[in-house]
Amino acid sequence: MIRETYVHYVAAVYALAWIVTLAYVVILNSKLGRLERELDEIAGLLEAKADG
Amino acid sequence: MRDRTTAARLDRATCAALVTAVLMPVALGLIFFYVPNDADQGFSQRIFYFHVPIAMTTYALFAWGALNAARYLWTGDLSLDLRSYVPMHLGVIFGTLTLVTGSFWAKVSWGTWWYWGSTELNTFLIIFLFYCAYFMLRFSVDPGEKRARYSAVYALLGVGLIPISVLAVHLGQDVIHPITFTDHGAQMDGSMLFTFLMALAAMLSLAVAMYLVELRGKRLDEQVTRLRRLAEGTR
Amino acid sequence: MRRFGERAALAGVDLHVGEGEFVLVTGPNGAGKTTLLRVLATVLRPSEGAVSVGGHELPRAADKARPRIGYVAHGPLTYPGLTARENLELYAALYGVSGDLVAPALDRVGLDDRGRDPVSEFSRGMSQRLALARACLHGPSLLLLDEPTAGLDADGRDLLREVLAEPGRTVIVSTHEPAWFEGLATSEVPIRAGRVAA
Amino acid sequence: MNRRAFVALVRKDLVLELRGSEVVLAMVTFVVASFVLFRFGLGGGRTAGGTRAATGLLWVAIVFTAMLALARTFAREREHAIWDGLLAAPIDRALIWLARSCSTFVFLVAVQVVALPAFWLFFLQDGPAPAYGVLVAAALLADVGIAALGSLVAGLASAGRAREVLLPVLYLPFAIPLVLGAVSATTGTIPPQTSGLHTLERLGYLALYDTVFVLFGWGLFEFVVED
Repeated sequence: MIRETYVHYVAAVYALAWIVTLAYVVILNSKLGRLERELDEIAGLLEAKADG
Repeated sequence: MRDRTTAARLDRATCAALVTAVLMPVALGLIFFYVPNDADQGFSQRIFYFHVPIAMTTYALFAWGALNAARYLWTGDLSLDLRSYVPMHLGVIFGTLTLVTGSFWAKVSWGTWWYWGSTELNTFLIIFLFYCAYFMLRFSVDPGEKRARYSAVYALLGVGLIPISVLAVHLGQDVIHPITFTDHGAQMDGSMLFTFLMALAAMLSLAVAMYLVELRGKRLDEQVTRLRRLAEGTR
Repeated sequence: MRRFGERAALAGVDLHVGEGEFVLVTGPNGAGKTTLLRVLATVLRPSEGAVSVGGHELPRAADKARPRIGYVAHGPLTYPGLTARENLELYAALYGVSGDLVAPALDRVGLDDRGRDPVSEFSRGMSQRLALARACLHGPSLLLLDEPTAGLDADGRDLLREVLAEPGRTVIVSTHEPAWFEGLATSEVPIRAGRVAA
Repeated sequence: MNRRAFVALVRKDLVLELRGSEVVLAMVTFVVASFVLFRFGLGGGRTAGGTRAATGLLWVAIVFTAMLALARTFAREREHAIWDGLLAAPIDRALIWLARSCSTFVFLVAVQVVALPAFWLFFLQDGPAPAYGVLVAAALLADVGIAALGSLVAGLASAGRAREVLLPVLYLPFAIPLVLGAVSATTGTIPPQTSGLHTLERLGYLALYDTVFVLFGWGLFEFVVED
């Protein structure tokens, strides 16, 4: 069994680890974006309430 | 009024991320440049330095989730429910990573995509199925005190399942994989062990950083929903 | 205080019922009457706040409070597959009282001739009477009734009045027809949206 | 331990089952039907691994049949809203779990009294057969584990929305190590059998499995029962 040909598998494993972490950061980032939009919305509601 | 605990957690989350940022490159450097090739498997044995730490981190996350679940049942403090759910959630992410890297590891070591002879892989499969079931339960009960209680009970059942599965897989080896194949243990000399421990430390600190960040995200979610309810004037 | 998910079913109900009182709890549907009764019956655990029955603080000393509480819920809480007698024998065992209390209990609610029939054949009124017999089987000092008059026929109501008139018992009734309890009730507590309305 | 209440609860389950069998008959038909399916699926069972594979399938059938019983575990209490009656009674909530586990155990054994001879008829008549004593012992030990854990998981599943789907998902991860141990114990006794110690170890494992999940059931059920 020639072992060396498996180099790309090693690379795949480490790449995968990074991809998962990156994906995680991206998902969290989109959550923060959603939260910001919601907060703006709520701020709008409160202002409307204050004026009304 | 700035809530002091979130400020403190902010620092902890940042410093956990910083520790990871330091440890990870060091570990990678060691894995690829410092540690010698494994006598038996040569270069590709280096998958080991990521696959096993990820698996260990998964178990650590599940244990952490179960611990918080037990504390929740004992104290009834609802914030513990979140601190039990987030590690479980991360555990499944790391678990998926373990299974995938595990199949790579099997391909490298034994030439098949899934090596039934390896007790670790099989045990991990059972535990992984269990935690998918945990999420099924969590999604089928409405949020609230009852969901927290039921999730905690099931998380604790996992604590019973892990040793039982390890034992079952060992005992059932003759059934799972008739030709017994001695698993070569991790005979690691000094440099390998050091690299392995560094990789493990890096992986664990990554998990802690992700845990703290996600926890903060979930807390923001709750505060935003509460704000929304107040803004819309519904009690 | 009892919370279901995000909604507070009961918020800030402070109520003191003395020994021997007969309290009517009134209010629209969904006001939290049933939740209040279930918390008092030690079936529901309060999310916040303190509840104590007969001096026993719930939920810690619930097991001391339970033998003294009789609870009539919306449903009869009986197994349709079992006969009336078997249902009461089961509850006699659960409450640790002797089995010979079953016959007089059935007699008391006028079901002595139907003891052998499965509850699945009972009409709503008869099931309600069986529930009354079940709740009083172990001689509770506190009786909780959730809309007991619903589904009762004329003599069923007379029977209910007789049982409720028995002295030496504290009674809390959730009802939509407070007038019917004229002469029995000592006080009335209206509840709106989980709060004691002024 | 409130024996009288416990006996009354178990008797109630058995009487209700005797009167209108909801569970046992369904399980018997299910398990015999699955044997027929396996028999045809295995192509006459004469293949090399015949008896060994068949024994493995027996355990799969037992575990899946048990799910029928677990799905109906708290069905009556839920459908007729009787929970409040049991919760208001002055008994330890774990007693409800213990009584339910025992009645489920009785149902499982009742089904296996029919299923094991049927299994012998279908698969073991002429080929090499596992030791029957070990088969029965393993079945009883497995039933204890299934009943104890199953009652707790059934309580959990009854809370969710899609409870018919939820129960198998919550229960199966726990069935895997059980089947592993049971299959290993019983196939070990098929000639050329392994040492007696091999079988004893596995039966001991099943006993450990039971102990662990009886303890978990006893400890955790009170958290499951309140809504």
